[in-house]
Amino acid sequence: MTMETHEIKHSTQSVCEQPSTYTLGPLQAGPYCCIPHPVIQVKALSLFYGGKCALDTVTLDIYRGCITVLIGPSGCGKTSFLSALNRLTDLVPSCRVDGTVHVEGENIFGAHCNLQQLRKRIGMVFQKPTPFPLSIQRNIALPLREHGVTRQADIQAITEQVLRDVGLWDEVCDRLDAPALSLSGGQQQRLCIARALALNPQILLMDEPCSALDPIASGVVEELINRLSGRYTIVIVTHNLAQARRIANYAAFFWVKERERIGHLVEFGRCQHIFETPSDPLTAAYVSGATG
Amino acid sequence: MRWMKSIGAATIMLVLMSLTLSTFASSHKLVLTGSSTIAPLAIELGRRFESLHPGVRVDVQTGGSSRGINDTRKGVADIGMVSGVLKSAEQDLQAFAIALDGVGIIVHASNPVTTLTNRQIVGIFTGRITNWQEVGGHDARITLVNKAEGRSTLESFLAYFQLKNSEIKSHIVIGDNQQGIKIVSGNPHAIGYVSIGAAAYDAQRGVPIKLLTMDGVAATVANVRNGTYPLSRPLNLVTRLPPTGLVKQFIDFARSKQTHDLVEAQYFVPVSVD
Amino acid sequence: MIWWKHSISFLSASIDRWFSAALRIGALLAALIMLFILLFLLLESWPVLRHIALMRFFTDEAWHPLEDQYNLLPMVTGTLYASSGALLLAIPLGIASALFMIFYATPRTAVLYRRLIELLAGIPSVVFGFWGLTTLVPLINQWHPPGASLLASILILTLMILPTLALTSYAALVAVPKDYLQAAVALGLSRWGMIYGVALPAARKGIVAGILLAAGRAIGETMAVLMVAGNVVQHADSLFAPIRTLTANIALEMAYAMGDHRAVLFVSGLLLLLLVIALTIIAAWFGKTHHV
Amino acid sequence: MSKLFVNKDKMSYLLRDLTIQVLIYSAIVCVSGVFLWILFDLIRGGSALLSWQFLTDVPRDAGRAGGISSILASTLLVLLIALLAALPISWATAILLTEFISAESPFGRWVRYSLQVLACVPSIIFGLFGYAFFSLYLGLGFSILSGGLTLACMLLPILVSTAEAGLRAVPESYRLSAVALGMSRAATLFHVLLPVAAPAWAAGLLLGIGRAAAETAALMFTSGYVDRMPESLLDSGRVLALHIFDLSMNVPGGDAPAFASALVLILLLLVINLVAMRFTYLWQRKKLNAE
Repeated sequence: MTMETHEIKHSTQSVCEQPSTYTLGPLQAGPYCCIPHPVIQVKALSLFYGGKCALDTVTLDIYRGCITVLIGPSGCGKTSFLSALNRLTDLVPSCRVDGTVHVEGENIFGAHCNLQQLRKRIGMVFQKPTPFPLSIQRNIALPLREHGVTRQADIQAITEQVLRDVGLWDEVCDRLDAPALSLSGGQQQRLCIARALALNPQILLMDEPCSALDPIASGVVEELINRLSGRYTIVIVTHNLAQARRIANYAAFFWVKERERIGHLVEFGRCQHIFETPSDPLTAAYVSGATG
Repeated sequence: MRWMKSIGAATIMLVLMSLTLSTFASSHKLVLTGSSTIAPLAIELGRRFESLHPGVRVDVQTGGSSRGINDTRKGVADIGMVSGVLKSAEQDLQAFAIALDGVGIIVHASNPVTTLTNRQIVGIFTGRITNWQEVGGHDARITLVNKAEGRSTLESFLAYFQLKNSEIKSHIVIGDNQQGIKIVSGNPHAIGYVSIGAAAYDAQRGVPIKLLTMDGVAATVANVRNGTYPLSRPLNLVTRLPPTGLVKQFIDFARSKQTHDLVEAQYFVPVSVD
Repeated sequence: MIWWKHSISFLSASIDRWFSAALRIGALLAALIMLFILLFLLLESWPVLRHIALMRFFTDEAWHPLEDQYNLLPMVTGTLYASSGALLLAIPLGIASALFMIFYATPRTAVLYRRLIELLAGIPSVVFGFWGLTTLVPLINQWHPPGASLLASILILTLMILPTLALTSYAALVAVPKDYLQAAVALGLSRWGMIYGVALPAARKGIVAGILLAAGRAIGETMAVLMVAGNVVQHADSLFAPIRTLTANIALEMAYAMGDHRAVLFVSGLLLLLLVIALTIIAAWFGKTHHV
Repeated sequence: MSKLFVNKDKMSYLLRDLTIQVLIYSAIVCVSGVFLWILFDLIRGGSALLSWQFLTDVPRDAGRAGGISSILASTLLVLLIALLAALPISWATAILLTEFISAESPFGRWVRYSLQVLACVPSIIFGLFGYAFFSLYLGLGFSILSGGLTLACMLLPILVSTAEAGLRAVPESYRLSAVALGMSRAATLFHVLLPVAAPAWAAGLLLGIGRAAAETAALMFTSGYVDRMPESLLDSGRVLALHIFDLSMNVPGGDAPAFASALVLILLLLVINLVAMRFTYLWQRKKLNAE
């Protein structure tokens, strides 16, 4: 198990003051990503729903500390691809997965993979904010307890820290016992990000985290994602091309074949390359807004 | 998880409680089931028996004589209550008569008819006579109340009039005596037959019913006692094995002189063994 | 160093396994009860099924178990007459009640009426039977003796299933999306046009489910019918004729039945069960094929 | 302009709508009239006898005199046994069916189908089963225990289906995000799903209690007729609904106490409703805000 050898240090102070072991740059400095070290290696990944192919042989690497955006039209398998990375596909009974996904060298579809550990290492944020119908405090405390953090003082410290990280602390510090559902949509989404951060993951998967929010809340979340890059490896699905261009280091363009409805990866590369000098005409047409 | 704990604790406590209670209770309980004719008497007997033997509990359930036989055979009841002589198929049981009772025809108290001949009764129950006018009453349709199949009162009645149940054209079918009394008391044109004891007991308490004179013999306790009333039968307590212990004590008590007042209060005729 | 004092993930995975096993035992028990009941009904009625031809339950002259005559048919027809009569009365009244609460009444009256219906849904059937015995039967008796009759049992069953029908129809109609109704009104449909053309078809599945539920209850009801039906075994030739239902037959004779008589009562229980299972199958079929 | 659209059918449409409205209103008047009549009858017949003493006295003279304290005690004990036996099994089944195994698996399908059939078994058949199985085979006799267990069998399908519906109504996103946070299924269930599903479960519980308290046929042969104060769970005890049945069928002059008992039963059901609703509300609030 990589987890045991890979001792993660977590400080109770603000993240920016004392970066963790593999943080590559200060959070405020914006994206800093130049060491292409693959943390997730996807090889020939195919997804089938009830025998029908939904995503065809995808191979790509996700680099540590970088933001990778997945773009493409609806139904091209971006979200399926994302949920295969932390094996949420297990929840769909009819879903079958071919190929391998290595996280830090370990095949997550292998027989000995500890799912709960895996999902602790790979946090996920959904399209619609999904806080539990509990208090704000308890939303963060619950998964922590589940992963063995039981001291009240520790929980409080971590809660405060992650809420500060997502910029929510000042807004809610006086009403931590209020129901999480009483927050606004943007606040709820940031709470969900904080909840994922509380487990100190290496990787964050985000499935259109801004699309259910109004433009202002969306902007706040986007800025937050920007700040988190470097410290975390982020994979994000978005339909907002402008946003993708603003935040991404790497971009993967998915497309769906008209007739068979099978999604596949068209092009993967540095953000600039995909958006400015795409090598595939499909990509060029999509990012210029001509199709999709 | 606190609520789970409390539910768990409650379950355990309840199980323990029931265990202790049941071991405490089981040896001192007598269960009597059967004839609805005997049940009111058995309840009174049980009450007095309990007062004489502290710590003993006597539970009485009705349901008909056949139930008494059934339950006794299966061991669900300690003692069965059976009205009427045991049939040949029931000779495996031990019967102990505790009283005599008659089966009487009852009508509503406001019904002008006071006596019926055997022919008239057969006519009414087989559906040949359908209006009270034909037997000297008001102009009204007769509502016939019959007992359900398997009731011993029904069997005594059928045997005496030599009828088959399939010949009876009833309008209402009832189970217990009290149900018959209740229906007749609520319907001025109804006719039925029940235990004389039950009918006399309720009539005396103001329930609007009356017992008809049958073929010239009034349905009274006195006539049952002196044997002139033709339709009478013994009331029995039955057991599967020869009685011992508490069961024997209860049966002996029920047949002793000290309970005659109870038997007579129910308008039955006591039978004595000692 | 708060994070991994100990890993409880392994522990919680095994908790899941134990928990699931415990749940399986519970579910097994629940499912076994049905088998138990069926098995035991068969076991108890076996002696009589072995030496009495099945047809005799329908071709014997009458029901006189002590004279070896076992015709169950009058009780089957009694059950069917009483429950179908009750349904015939209760369905229009129930649907009318639901329509009234949604489309006709002012909000205040609707709430008041619903409270009344809910109160009545909570009244035990034995109380309805008791009321029928003390009020309804004497009334019918004055009109046409003996009073205890098919009519009385139909009326009592109607009262009993009416609240169920009204409440299920209400729930089904409330669930019809408001958009449909608004669209109908916008098209200039009259109130009844909207109800008949849009609301009722959209709610049909729920209403039919409610009707089948009510039918099951009407067929299975014992005590209320026992109290007012007169319990004479015969084919009813008029509404004023007393009848006996299958359930009443069991309740009336079970306590003291012996030998073949007892076994035949179990056969009638079996028959009742089959009748009701047939109804469920119809319901399932209806649910599958006739949805809107 | 509008004249274009006034055709001669307009009048007949109006007439039709009016007729139907009249029909519906008369149905409502009919229904509420009859029901108010019943309620009025019950209240008039029962209120005279209803008093504190009626609730605390034991029945005397076959129920004509005295009160119903022992009947109430038996009723509550039977209910308690039934719920204690039925709740763990049915809730376990519901959780298994929704959270742990797929609805399409053979086991799940089998359990579900059995419960569907069980749900439509008439109560008298439960009575037969309980009498032969609990009273005779298991040797519990006519007792509160065998009555309660029989009722438990009867309650299973109601409790399972309501609990299942409650769990299914919980948004899938809660499960997804809980899984994404690496939480175990058991923890997800207890901390996230159950608080959300609690009102539905409570509603099912209420429905079950209502059905159980009103049940007569299933208890006739199992918990029996004895109207005395039960001393142990192996004693026979007459429940309230059976008491009403017995008073009205078998006891001449028993109408007045039957009315009063019916009134008590209805009030009891109302109170159970209100208390349980309040309880759920509080529990849910506590769960939402605690720690």
